[in-house]
Amino acid sequence: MATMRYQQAIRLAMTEEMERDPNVYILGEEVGQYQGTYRVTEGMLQKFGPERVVDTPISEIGIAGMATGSAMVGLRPVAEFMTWSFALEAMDQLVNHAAKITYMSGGRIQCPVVFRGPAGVGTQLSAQHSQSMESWYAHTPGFKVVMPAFPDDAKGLLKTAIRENNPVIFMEHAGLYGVQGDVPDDTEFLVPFGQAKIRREGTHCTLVAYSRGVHICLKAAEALAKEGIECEVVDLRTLVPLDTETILTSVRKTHHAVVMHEEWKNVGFGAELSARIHEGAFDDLDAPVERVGGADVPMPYAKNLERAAIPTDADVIAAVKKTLA
Amino acid sequence: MATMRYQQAIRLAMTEEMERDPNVYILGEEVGQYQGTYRVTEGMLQKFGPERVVDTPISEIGIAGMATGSAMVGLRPVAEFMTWSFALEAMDQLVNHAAKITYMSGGRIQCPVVFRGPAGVGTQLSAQHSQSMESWYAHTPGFKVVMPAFPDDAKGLLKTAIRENNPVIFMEHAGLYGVQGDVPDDTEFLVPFGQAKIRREGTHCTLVAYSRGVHICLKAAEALAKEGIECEVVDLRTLVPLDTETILTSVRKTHHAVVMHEEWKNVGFGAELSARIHEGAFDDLDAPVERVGGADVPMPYAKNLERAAIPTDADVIAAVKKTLA
Amino acid sequence: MANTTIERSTEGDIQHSDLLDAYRLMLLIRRLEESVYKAFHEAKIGGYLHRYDGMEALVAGIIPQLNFPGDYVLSTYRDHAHALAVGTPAREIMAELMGRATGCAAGKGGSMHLTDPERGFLGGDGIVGGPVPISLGVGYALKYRKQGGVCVCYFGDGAMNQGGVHESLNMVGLYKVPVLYVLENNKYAMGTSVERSTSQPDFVLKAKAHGIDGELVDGMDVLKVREAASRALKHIRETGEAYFLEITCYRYVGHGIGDDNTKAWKTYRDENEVDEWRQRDPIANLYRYLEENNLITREQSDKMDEEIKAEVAEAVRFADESPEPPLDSLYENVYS
Amino acid sequence: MANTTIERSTEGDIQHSDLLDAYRLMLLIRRLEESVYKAFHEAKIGGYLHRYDGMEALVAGIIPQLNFPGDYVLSTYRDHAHALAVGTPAREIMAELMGRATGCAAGKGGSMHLTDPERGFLGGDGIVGGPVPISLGVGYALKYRKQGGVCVCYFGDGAMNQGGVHESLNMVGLYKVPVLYVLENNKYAMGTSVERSTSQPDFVLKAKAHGIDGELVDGMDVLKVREAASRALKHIRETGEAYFLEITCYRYVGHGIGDDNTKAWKTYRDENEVDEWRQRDPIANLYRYLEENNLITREQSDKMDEEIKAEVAEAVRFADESPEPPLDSLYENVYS
Ligand SMILES: Cc1ncc(C[n+]2csc(CCOP(=O)(O)OP(=O)(O)O)c2C)c(N)n1
Ligand SMILES: Cc1ncc(C[n+]2csc(CCOP(=O)(O)OP(=O)(O)O)c2C)c(N)n1
Ligand SMILES: [Mg+2]
Ligand SMILES: [Mg+2]
Repeated sequence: MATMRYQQAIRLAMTEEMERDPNVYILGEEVGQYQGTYRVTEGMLQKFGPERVVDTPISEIGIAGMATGSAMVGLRPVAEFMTWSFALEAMDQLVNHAAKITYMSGGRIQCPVVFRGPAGVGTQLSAQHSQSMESWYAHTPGFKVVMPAFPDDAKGLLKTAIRENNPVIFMEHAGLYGVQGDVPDDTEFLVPFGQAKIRREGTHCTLVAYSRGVHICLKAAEALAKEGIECEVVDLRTLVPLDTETILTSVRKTHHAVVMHEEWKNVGFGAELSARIHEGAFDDLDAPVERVGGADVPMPYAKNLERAAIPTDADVIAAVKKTLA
Repeated sequence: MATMRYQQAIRLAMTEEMERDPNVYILGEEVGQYQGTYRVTEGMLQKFGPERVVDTPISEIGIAGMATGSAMVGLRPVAEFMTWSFALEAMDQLVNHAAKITYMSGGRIQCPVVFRGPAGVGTQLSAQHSQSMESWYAHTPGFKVVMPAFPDDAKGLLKTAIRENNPVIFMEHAGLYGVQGDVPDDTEFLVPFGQAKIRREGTHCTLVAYSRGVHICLKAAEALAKEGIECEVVDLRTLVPLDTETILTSVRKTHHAVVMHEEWKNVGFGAELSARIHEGAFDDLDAPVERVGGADVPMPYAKNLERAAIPTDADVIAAVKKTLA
Repeated sequence: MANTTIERSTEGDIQHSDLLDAYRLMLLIRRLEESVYKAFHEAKIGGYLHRYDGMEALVAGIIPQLNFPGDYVLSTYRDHAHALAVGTPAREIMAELMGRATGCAAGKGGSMHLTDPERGFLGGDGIVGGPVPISLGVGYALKYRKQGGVCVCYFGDGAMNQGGVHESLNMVGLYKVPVLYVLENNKYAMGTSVERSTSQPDFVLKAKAHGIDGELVDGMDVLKVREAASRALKHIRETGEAYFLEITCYRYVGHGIGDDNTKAWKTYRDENEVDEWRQRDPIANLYRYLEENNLITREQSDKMDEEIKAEVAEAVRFADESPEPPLDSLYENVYS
Repeated sequence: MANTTIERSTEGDIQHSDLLDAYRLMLLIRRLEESVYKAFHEAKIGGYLHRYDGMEALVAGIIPQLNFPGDYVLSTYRDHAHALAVGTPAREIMAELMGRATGCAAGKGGSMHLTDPERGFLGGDGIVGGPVPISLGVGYALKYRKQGGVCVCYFGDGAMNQGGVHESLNMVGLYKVPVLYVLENNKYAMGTSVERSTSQPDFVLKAKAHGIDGELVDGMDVLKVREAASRALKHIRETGEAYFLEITCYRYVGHGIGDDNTKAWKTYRDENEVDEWRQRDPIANLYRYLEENNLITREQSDKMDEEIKAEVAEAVRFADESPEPPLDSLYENVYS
C-alpha cells in the first residue's frame, strides 16, 4: 500500500500493465516528450521508448483509428484524449467503429482498446472544454464506461480496463488528479467492472454518484449527518456495466434516493438512474427520486456563473431535504 | 389542404421558405443534381439553382461548418445529413460550435441553422447506419430537437425550424417518408415548438412517443381498445423544448404511463421522460412508468434479428399490460 | 492528372498460373455480383448492396500477391470482391448477404461488413473513409510487432474528401507504417463526379502532401495493376513505408442497388459513358491477352465460367438452406 | 520548405501612417499580453490563457487592411491580438478575461472566445482547427450575398493535422469562396514541433493539394506580411478565390499559461532557440526601419509606449471595477 495521487495511480496502472504485457502501448497528444498535459504519463516515454509511448499530431480521428485498428489485430492500446471534449472529433471512429466491430463481425474480431483522459468541469475553461458526456457513451452499446472517484479505484479499474477485450471509455476527472489515497502495490490488484461500492452507510436516503460526484455527496452526507440525516453513498465506479442491484438494495432500505452528476441534467445519466430506481423499487420509495445535475447551459467562463452552473454539496443537501420532506 | 407524403411535406416546407426568404439555402450530399438520396430535395436544384441548392463532397465536418459559419453571418442554411449516422463525423462542429456560439459570444452571435435528414431503423442497413441518437442532441444545451411523426407536422415544424434563430436538430424517419397525410397549403402554417399533441384520448394509460414511435403506439392503442383498455397517445413533436405539462396532465388522468422510442433504451430519451413523469406525478402514478426502447445492441443485419431489436406494438401492449397489472 | 501510368512490362516475374488465377477470380467476382443482384430482386437480400462490376482488376491484381496470415486487407462497403480474393468461400459470403447463421459474420454484418479475420480480411466498412484510420492502426501494429506484413487499404474517390483520411495519411507518413493504399477511383461517389467533389483531382498529389509517395494506375488492365502493386508491395516490405496507388476504373452499375437503373444514372452520367468503359472491360481485356499468348481457349474459358456459375449457384443453395441466426444471438457479441 | 519568401518591396502603396499604426498596434498587443500575464498571476483571470508575444506582425500586417463592416476575421484561442486589431477596446477584452459583465462576450466566453461581431470579429475558438470549417461558411455567405468582403481565417501549424481543416479547404477550393487563410506557423503545437507532427512540412503544398494557391511569408517582418497580405487580398477581392499564407513566426512564451516557464519548455525546446528568435523581434525590427527612415524617434516611441501602458492600465482598472455578470444571466443566451 502506498499513498499517492489519483493521477499517479493512473500512471502506475499503465506502467504495471505495460511491464506485464508487451502488447500494451499508449498514444495521444503530448503523452511522451512533453510528459503529458496533466503529467499523467510523466516519465513513461523515458521508460518505455517512443514505440510504446507514441506522441501524435492533433488528430483525434487518427488517434481513435490508430488505437482501434491496432486493437483489432491484437495490440492493447491505451489512447489518451487530452480532454474528453476533443473526443467529439472522433465520434465516428469511436461509436461506429470501436464500439461495433465485434458485433458487426459476428464476434470474430475483438477490440481491446482503452480510451482515457480527463473530463469534468470547474476551472473556468468555458464552454468548449467543460463537459463530459458520459451519458452519450453509456447510451452506446459496445462500450464499457468507467469513472473512478478515488486513487485505488483509478488504478484497479484501469488495470481491469486494459485487460478487457472490449473498448473501454475511461473518464478521469481533472479536478481529482490531485486527490490522495492509499493504493495497493499489488500488480494483480484488479477492480471488477459492474460492482458499485458503498462509500458510506446510512438509513435515511441513498445518494448515487460517480467520479467527483462521490466526493460532493460524501461532503453533503457529512453535513447532513450533523443534522441527524444519515445518507448512504453509492459510488457506481462503472456506468456500464451498471450495478443496479446495489443501488436498489440501498433504496429498499432508505426509501429515498438522490442521484447526482456534474454533466448536464437534461437527458443525463441521472435520468437513467432515476428511471431504474423507480422501475425497480417503486413500492419502496416514499418520494420520487431527486436528480441533481449540471445546469443545462454551455459552461460559462465567469467564475460566479461557472460556480452557479456546477452542482455542489449544497444542491445535494437541498435535494435530500426535499425528498425527505 | 392537400394530401401528400411526409417526404413531400418536408420538400414543401423548404420550398416555401426559400421562396419567402432569400437567405435560406440548402446544402448536403446529393441534394442537387442527384435529386436527393431519398428524393426529399427532388427538383429543388432546377428550381433554385446551384447557389441555393449546394451539392457537397462527402465531408460532414465541412457541411456542418459551412452551415454554421454562414448562419453566424445571417444566412439560414438547411443542411442535410444523408443519414443522421454520418453526423457522428461532424459532432465537434455541431456540439462545440453550432450549439454554443450564441452562449459563448454572450448572445452577440446568432446561429439560425437547421440540420435535417433521415434517422431510424428497420431496413437491414445494419449497425453503422441504423441509429438515431436523439438523446445525445437533447442532452446538449443550445439545440432544439424536432422529430415529427406526420406530414402536416413535418411541414409546420420544419418551417418553424427554418425561422428559428437557433440551431435545430430536425430528425426525420426514413420509414415515414412514404406516410400520407393532409397538409395545409397555407404558407404561414407554422407548428410551434414545445407543444405536444394528443393523438388519441384515453383514460387508462398514457403512451408518450415521437417520430415513428407515435404510429407504433397508435397501433398498440387500437389493439388495446378492443380489449377495453383506452390509451392516451401523446406525440411530443419536439424533444427540446419538451412539453412536460401535457405529459403530466395526461398521466394525472390515467395514473399509468409507458414511454417509447426506437433508439437504444439504456440512457435513451425514455429515461428522461420516465424521470420527469415520476418527478412530476409520483403521487398520481399507480405503477412505475414503463419504458420501451430499442435493444441495447448494435443493429444486426439479419432480418429476424433486426426485427427482434426494434420495438413493436406488441412490446408497447405488453408494457401497458404490465403497468396496469 | 500529372502522373503517367506505368507501361506494361514484358512478363517479368508474373507466372502464367497467376494470370489464369486472376482471370478466374475476376470471373468469379463478376458472376457472384450478378447472382447477388438476382437474389436481391428475389428479396433474399436486404439493406444496401454495392457491386464491384468493372472494378475487378483492382482486387485481382493485388490481393493474390499478399500472404495470409501476415498481411491484412481493409475495404469499403463495396467489399464482396475483397472477401472472395482473400479466399472467403462464396457460400459464406452469400449466406452473410442473406443474413444466415452460416455467413462469414454470422448474419450480423451483411453486405457492407463481410469479415474474415483468419484469412486476413478485417472487413468492409459502411462509413466512407472509415477504413483509413483503421489502416493506420493495423499498419502500426505490424510495425510494432516487427514480423513483417503489409496492410492493404481500399477506399473510394469520394472518401478522399473525408477529414479522417487526411489525418490518418499524415500519421501514416509520420510513423512510416507498412500500408498500401488503393484509391478505387471509379469516377463517382454516388451521383457526384470527381470533378464536382474535389477542387484538385490529382489524388496522388494529395497523398504526397502527406509525405506518401504514389502513382496513378490504369485499373482496366489487371496486368498493369498487378505490376504496380508488385513494385509497391516490394517497396513497402523493404522500406516499411506506405505507398499510394490511385487506380482509375469505372463502376458499370449504379452506386448501390437503390440507383441500379438507368433512370437514376441519367442524373449524373450518360449511358454512352458506361458503354465506352465497358469496351475496356478488364475481364475481356485479360481474356484477349491470355488468348493471344495461347494461355487459354474459348472452350477453356467457357468451362471455367460454367464451374464458377456452379460454384455461385451452390453458394446460393447453401445460403438458402442455412438457418437464420438463433434469436438469442441478438445479445451475443455486443461484448467479447 | 520549397517556397521562397517574398522580397521586401520599396514602399509601394504602404503609407507612413500605416506603418506607425502597425507599430502602435504591435506594441499594444505586446503590452496587453504582458499585463494579462500579470493579472493571471494575481488570480484576476482564470482558465486557459494563450499569449501572442512574438507573433504580432501576423495580425498587424493583415487586419488593418480589412474593411469593417464587410470583412470578417476568425481566429483561434490565441485571440487577444485579433480582437485588438479589429478595434475591440482593450478594456472590453480585459473585462472579458476577468469574467465581467462588461466584457466583449458578457463574461461568458473568456480568453478563448473573444467576440466582436459588429467589428467583424467572429471570435476565437477553443478547438484546434475549429475556425476553418466556419470560415468556409462565412466565405460562402460572402459569395452568396455578392456584396464583396473577405474572411480572414487564422489557424495554427498544429491545426493543419485536423481532418476538418482538409475537408474545408477542399470545399473552399471547390466553391471558390473569398477566404484568406493565415497559417500561424510558430513552429510548435504545445510541445510538439512541426517536424514531429507532420510528415511533410510544406504547408503551402497541402493547400495546393486542395486547389488553393499560397505562399510562405516571413512573419518576423511586418512589412513582408503586409505586402504579401495586400497582394493576397487584392487577388481574393478580384477573383473571389481563396489564398493561403503560411507565415513563419515564433511564440516567445509557453503554449499557455500552464507551461509558461522554462522548466516545461525544456521538454521541447532550447532556451537559445527562444533567444535567437527574440533577436528577430518584429516590433524591434519595425522600430529600426521606422527610425532609419526618419519616421520615428526614440522619444516618440517611448511616448507612444507610455500612452499604451496607460491604456492597458486603464483597461485593467475598468475590468476590476466592472461587475460580475448577474447570476440570472446563467440561463440567458443558451438560445437567442
Ligand atoms: C461518412 C459517410 N458519409 C456518407 C455516406 C453515404 N455514402 C455511402 S457510399 C457513398 C459514396 C462513396 O463514394 P466513393 O468513396 O467514391 O466510393 P464508391 O462508392 O464509388 O466505391 C456515400 C456518400 C457514408 N456511408 N459515410
Ligand atoms: C481538437 C482539439 N484537440 C486538442 C486541443 C488541445 N490544444 C489546444 S491548443 C493545442 C496546440 C495547437 O497548436 P497550433 O495549432 O500550432 O497553434 P498554436 O497554439 O501554436 O498557436 C492543443 C493540442 C484542442 N483545443 N482541440
Ligand atoms: Mg467512387
Ligand atoms: Mg503552433
